[in-house]
Amino acid sequence: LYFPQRAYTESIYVGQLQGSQVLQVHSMRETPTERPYFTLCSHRDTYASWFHMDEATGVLSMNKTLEWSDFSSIRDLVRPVKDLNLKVGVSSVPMQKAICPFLPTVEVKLMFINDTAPSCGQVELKTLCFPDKVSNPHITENRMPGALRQLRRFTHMNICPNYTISYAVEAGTNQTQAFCILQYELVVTAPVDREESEVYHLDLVCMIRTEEKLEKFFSSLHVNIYDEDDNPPYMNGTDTEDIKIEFNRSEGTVYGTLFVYDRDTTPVYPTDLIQNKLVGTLMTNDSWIRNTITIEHKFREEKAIFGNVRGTVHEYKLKLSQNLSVTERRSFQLDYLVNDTTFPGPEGTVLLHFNVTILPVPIHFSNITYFFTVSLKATTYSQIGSVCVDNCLKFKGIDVTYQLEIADRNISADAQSCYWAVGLAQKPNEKAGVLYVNDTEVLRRPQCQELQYVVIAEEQQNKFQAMMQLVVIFEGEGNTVIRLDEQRVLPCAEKRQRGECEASRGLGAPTGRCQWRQGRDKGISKKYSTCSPDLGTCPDAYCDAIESKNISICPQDCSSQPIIGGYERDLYGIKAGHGTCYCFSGKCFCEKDELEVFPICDDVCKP
Amino acid sequence: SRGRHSSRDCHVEKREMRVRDLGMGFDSDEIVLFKFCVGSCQRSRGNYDLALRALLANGSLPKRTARKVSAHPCCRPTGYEPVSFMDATTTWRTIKSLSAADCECMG
Amino acid sequence: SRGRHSSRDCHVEKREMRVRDLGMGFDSDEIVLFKFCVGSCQRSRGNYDLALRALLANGSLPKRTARKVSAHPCCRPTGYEPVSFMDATTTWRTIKSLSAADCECMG
Amino acid sequence: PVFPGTVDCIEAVQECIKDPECKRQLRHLEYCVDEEAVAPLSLEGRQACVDAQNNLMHYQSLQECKCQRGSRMEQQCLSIYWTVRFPQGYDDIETSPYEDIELELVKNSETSKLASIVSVSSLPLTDQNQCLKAAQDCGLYEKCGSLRSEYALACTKIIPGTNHCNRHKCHRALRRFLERVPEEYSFGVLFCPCSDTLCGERRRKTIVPSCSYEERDGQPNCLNLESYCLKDNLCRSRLADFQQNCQPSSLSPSGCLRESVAVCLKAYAGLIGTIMTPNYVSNSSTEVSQWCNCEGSGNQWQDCLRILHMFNSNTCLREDNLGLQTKRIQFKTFLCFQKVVES
Repeated sequence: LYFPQRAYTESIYVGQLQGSQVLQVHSMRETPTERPYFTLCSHRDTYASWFHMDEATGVLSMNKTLEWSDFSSIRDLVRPVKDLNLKVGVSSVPMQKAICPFLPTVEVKLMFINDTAPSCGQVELKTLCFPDKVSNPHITENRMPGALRQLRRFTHMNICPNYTISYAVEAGTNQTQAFCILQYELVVTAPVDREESEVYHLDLVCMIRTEEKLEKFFSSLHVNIYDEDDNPPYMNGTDTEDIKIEFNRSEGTVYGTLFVYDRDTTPVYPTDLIQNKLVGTLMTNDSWIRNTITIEHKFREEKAIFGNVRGTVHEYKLKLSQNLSVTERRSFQLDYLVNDTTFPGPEGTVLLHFNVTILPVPIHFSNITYFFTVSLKATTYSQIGSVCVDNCLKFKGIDVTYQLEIADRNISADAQSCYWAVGLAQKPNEKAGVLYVNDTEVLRRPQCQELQYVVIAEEQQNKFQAMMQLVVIFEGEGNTVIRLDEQRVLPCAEKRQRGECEASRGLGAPTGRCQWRQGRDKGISKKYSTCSPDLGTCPDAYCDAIESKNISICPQDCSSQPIIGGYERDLYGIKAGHGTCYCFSGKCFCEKDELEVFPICDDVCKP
Repeated sequence: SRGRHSSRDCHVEKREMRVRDLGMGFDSDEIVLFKFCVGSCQRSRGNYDLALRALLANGSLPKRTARKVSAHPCCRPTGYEPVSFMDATTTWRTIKSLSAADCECMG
Repeated sequence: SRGRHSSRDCHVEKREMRVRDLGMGFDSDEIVLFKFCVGSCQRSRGNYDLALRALLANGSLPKRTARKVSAHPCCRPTGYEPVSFMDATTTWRTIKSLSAADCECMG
Repeated sequence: PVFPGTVDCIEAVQECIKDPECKRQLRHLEYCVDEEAVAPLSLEGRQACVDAQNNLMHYQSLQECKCQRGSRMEQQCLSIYWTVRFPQGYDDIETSPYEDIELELVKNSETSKLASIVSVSSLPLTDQNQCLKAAQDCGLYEKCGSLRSEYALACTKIIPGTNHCNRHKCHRALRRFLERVPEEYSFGVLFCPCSDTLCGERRRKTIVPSCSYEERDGQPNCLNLESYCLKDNLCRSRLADFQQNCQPSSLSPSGCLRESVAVCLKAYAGLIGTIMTPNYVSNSSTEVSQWCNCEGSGNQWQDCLRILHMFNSNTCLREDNLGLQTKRIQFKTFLCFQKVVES
């Protein structure tokens, strides 16, 4: 049994006679033998006792005549209309009130009007036919025929006793004649299929024959059709997807998509509801596959493709549940059985096929030797270049680390000390290694100005290694020429003007000199003015492997301290700034560099 | 530090300022109530200040140094308040520690 | 209060001063080492100071008020040291909290 | 303390526990609430709770006690209010636990001294963007400016190591702003009328949607959203308050069952900073809605649409009702009128 309506509303007046009918509650049958027994469940409120519920017909009637004092006895806001909220329960067996909390119930909201019913002359005729607000009923598809609504307004039937009121229903153009009117009740005459139409738009016609004439009034009614799982899942077009896995081997990556369609709806609420849930099973006993691969399932509601009736589109993707080794090489077909658990028929399943090819990834340098040239003026932490095995930028889930070693181990200790000149740094999860100037002192010695290294790339999971020769040549005028006082290397970011910036030797400056970037914008801009060791890498809104070694190299990218002035920041550094941005050991300012504010009369000129 | 007098010697004053005029490059027509500290802190001075005044008066300090000397405690905020507003692109912005919550003679 | 930079921004400097020249009326020819704080505290400024600078720059503050406003933290002693000496009548004298023990940007 | 004539639930409980029988039944209901929060009650357990509730029927002050929005003891008061009505489903959520807003508004008008609040800024104000003007007025009234900064900071601050805000702190700060700042200002920034999209965007972003309700992975189903709300006493109370005070009515000129629109606007504002935080849907209309949709509602599609339509097709929340600014004088007059009637 189910109620074809969420709630019932009706207005009642002072003077409503004892025994008079107020409204009729209906319940739809799920099986031919069912019979509804109705009961009034609201014993909480004092006014509940004013009403009587007919167990068999569901007709709510008055136990007493409503008096003026009844209206004032209701504790509610000071208003001309007070709401009386009742609850009606239904059961397929006769019952007592006590089990009400365990029954399906429907709300009955009666608007008790602090006045007597309008006289026949005063009343608006249409209100004899229809209430002000017409709520829309619902029936479940494929169910028994039956009455779902009483069209007469019991509380208004005696206002004009000499008038005769009758009803008719006109179905919408393309909809079957599933509905008719029998003794003032709207009846569904045959099971309906939601997948054909989710809602029936009925035009109710009410005819009132007065002493002089016949009046007609119209009201539209939308009967919503509730869904049940009466459709199996199906595929449209291909049930096979070819998948190639190569460089992207990280856990969580998804590949390919197969679509499964279902004309039924799939409710997402309440979350534990199992209606129309598709459950999938990997059709393999291969433990490697079961440990490595899962199928990701998502679904969404669609209307257009199902003839403007809500249905469900399911998406299935192949997903890695762990990182794949670079050596893994494998081809297989993976079948996945999708089962509509609540569909009664045998055809409630579809089989998906994923043709999977996994290619190995070589860890390899295509060139034997790589050459880098660096100015002798370069200061410590200047970036020389980056080293990376083939295709490394495409890698995901492949962790390769890089190491720098002296090519010829047998050279003298003195010669070995030259090799302090160059270092290699790599941030976790970064794909390349970055070469940088590690020590400028040794570069004063001519024999240290061409260095041969070996770069070893090691893939962490299987410890595969690849090697390449690296030659770093330092050229140009050395630091010996620069005046002693200029030898000191300072953080470029401290400089606030072009002149002092370009005149200083900055930490991490490949040319030895800091570089000035002049901003042009008025407000807060990504192109703020600033002094940088290398405008190619700083500021670039990324705190790279070298910059993160020392906050003084590029605080514009790496500082996490509060910034004073107008700025924008993502996680670190200064994404945008106002005027000139400059920093002192990580604390940064962004401000316009106008002339100093008019001289504040500071301490010297105190009386 | 020296005894504190948060009175005429050092107190909070308020000024309406358009965000645009705060000089920080934010493009917003909103107005904020900027609270700042005003006070000479003369009453909070100590022996140190008297000696320092004498030193400054005898002109033996170079001007560059003299300009960087505070000859009395300074009236400064003891705490700050953030100010939030929407800029011209209706993005919420917050300037931390902008306005003075309270003032005191410091140092 | 604001982060402190006891460096170029604010540090201790020393000057030999004759007690007589301290300007406190002591009659003594002894010489003391007077330690005082020097620094612009520019690096310790915050948003408050930027806004204050803008307010001062737009000239909307009366001069009398503007003069009593510190537009940056001030470099002041964090602690003091007393100084003792014998005056011309060979009486021991002590001036409390005369010299700066250490300096910091305050406020 | 709630308005004279209405019993506060906290006082009602103190009265109840002086009566051993009342105390026993009330403790039983509290036990029922705690048990239900852990796992659904058994049939027998639920029946015992129904009996306990019935036995408390004749303790009138318990049945009719109310709470005061934004008061220090609000949470405890609401907990009592809903405990007395347990088990759920026995009382719909259209009766508000809060004392009637109309009375509260009048009481507030005394404390907020409406006439003196609007301080005119000495700076030349942009004339057409009413929401900017409301923000400027707020900025000039210290309490409004600081509480506005407080919620903006709470709602825009990203939790270190994550890429999202702390929604709980954001909600708490939003509620503090709405409960402590006089409505003259808070309604000013919330319901300012707009004639262009820039103003509309400012109005939409006033409650920091990116943190106060938006989700990165799309909208939840409205039924789900409402179910979370009903499990939270505060949200449930503010929703009940909204449903009671924003009942649409085609018969009344304002489109609202309650004569005064301000009553509905206050109840609407009461939802801001809860799980069901409503907001404007775009910068070009005053249409408001919830951050949810009815996809995947199955057979509860109508119930889901009902939740949505409470906001996006509610005649009580119509164009001119939300454009409070134009009604500002009327809003103030309404309140001043109340005061004249009082004195």
